[in-house]
Amino acid sequence: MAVTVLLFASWADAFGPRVELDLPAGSRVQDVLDSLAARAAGRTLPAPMVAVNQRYARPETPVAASDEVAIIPPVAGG
Amino acid sequence: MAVTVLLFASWADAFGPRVELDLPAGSRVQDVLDSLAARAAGRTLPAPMVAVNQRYARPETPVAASDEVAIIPPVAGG
Amino acid sequence: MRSAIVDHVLDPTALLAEVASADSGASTLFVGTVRRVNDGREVLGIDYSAYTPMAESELAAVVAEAAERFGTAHVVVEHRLGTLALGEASIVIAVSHARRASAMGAQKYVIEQVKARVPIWKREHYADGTREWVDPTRATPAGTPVAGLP
Amino acid sequence: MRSAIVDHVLDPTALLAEVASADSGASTLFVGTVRRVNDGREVLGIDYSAYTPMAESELAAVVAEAAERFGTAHVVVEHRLGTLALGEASIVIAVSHARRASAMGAQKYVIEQVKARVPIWKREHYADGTREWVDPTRATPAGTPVAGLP
Repeated sequence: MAVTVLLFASWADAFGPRVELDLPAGSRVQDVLDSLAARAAGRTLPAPMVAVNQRYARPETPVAASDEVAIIPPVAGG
Repeated sequence: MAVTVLLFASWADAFGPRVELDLPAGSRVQDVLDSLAARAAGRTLPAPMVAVNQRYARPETPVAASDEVAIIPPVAGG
Repeated sequence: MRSAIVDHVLDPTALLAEVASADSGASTLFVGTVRRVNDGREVLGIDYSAYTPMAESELAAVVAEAAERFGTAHVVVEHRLGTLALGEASIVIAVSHARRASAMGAQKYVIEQVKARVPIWKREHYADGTREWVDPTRATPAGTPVAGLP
Repeated sequence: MRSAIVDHVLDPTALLAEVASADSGASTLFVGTVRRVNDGREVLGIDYSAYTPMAESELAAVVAEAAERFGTAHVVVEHRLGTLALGEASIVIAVSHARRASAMGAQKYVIEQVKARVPIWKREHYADGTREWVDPTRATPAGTPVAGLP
């Protein structure tokens, strides 16, 4: 399935603000991270959180093609 | 010696804003309080702090005729 | 740093501007106001009075202590005296600091110390027509004096 | 209560007025500003960006939690995005409450939660011409990435 991933801050600098990943059905948040790591080619980036449909998700949270998945690098608001 | 005592809030309502006390030489803050208590005639007033020359003083602090003595009822600023 | 006992309407915005600094990452403002209900009684207004010269020196000491303890010169406090209506400000505390925790700590230090030791008193006017000096040391309901003369 | 992610200059005075209430005895304002030095480097300005729809919902959740935990509806927060100059405000938090401890507690809760979970990022511009995303989880000096991909 095609999953659209939004990226921000240092992760957007590295991958662009939006990436389409081709993942097997039944994939989880951890699979999204692993897939991006495979593309990272030695770059060091801060460990992110992941949001699914604008809520923080856990590594084992399932991901569907219709979900809005976002990579959330360490936040620095305020 | 004559000692001038300034009073505030509930104590000023009871005694007026200023009282002259006639105290023996060598008197202390506690003697000022005892002298006022003797005039209180059964009134109930909140226990005060005492300032001598605009600084908080203890019961054993000596009082001189030239001192500015003040009765400080419980403060409620802010 | 600066502190003052004043008899005019307070201007929180001016105090916030007074502590502004490009070296500060956080500014805080505390505004104490006359509130409608105290100890279950309806309040119409408050008279604030002070032992003014000592209140000025104690307030200055509190500000200097806060500046020293929390490491910032940007501490400004004004306390108003006189008759205040509902919602009017009696005290404004402005602090700025490089770090937010210190700004908030200094603010808390100032208000707690003011309430503990600066010789200012307030007499509340109640909707039932009575007036009473507020005694924060008294745990019992207003109107029941419990402390006798020493 | 109210929260917003905005792209215009913040107005602390307006937010303070927004939380004013005759039932409140204390109002607090927290203003986060761009400061000159961070981690020993001279800062000229900061770009703030966000995952805006999620930042809006997280900020609204933080405000609702603060209102619930501290018992006041008078909580208003605005966070600004875009390029901010030295001294400009990035966030304003206004709270009022009957009691000062709760007003200060709600203020602290909001800023801590914003910094922990609202998806907003800042990129600092330094006097040496470089720009860098700020990573509060990184304990080492800026410029030394330590966390690899998962």
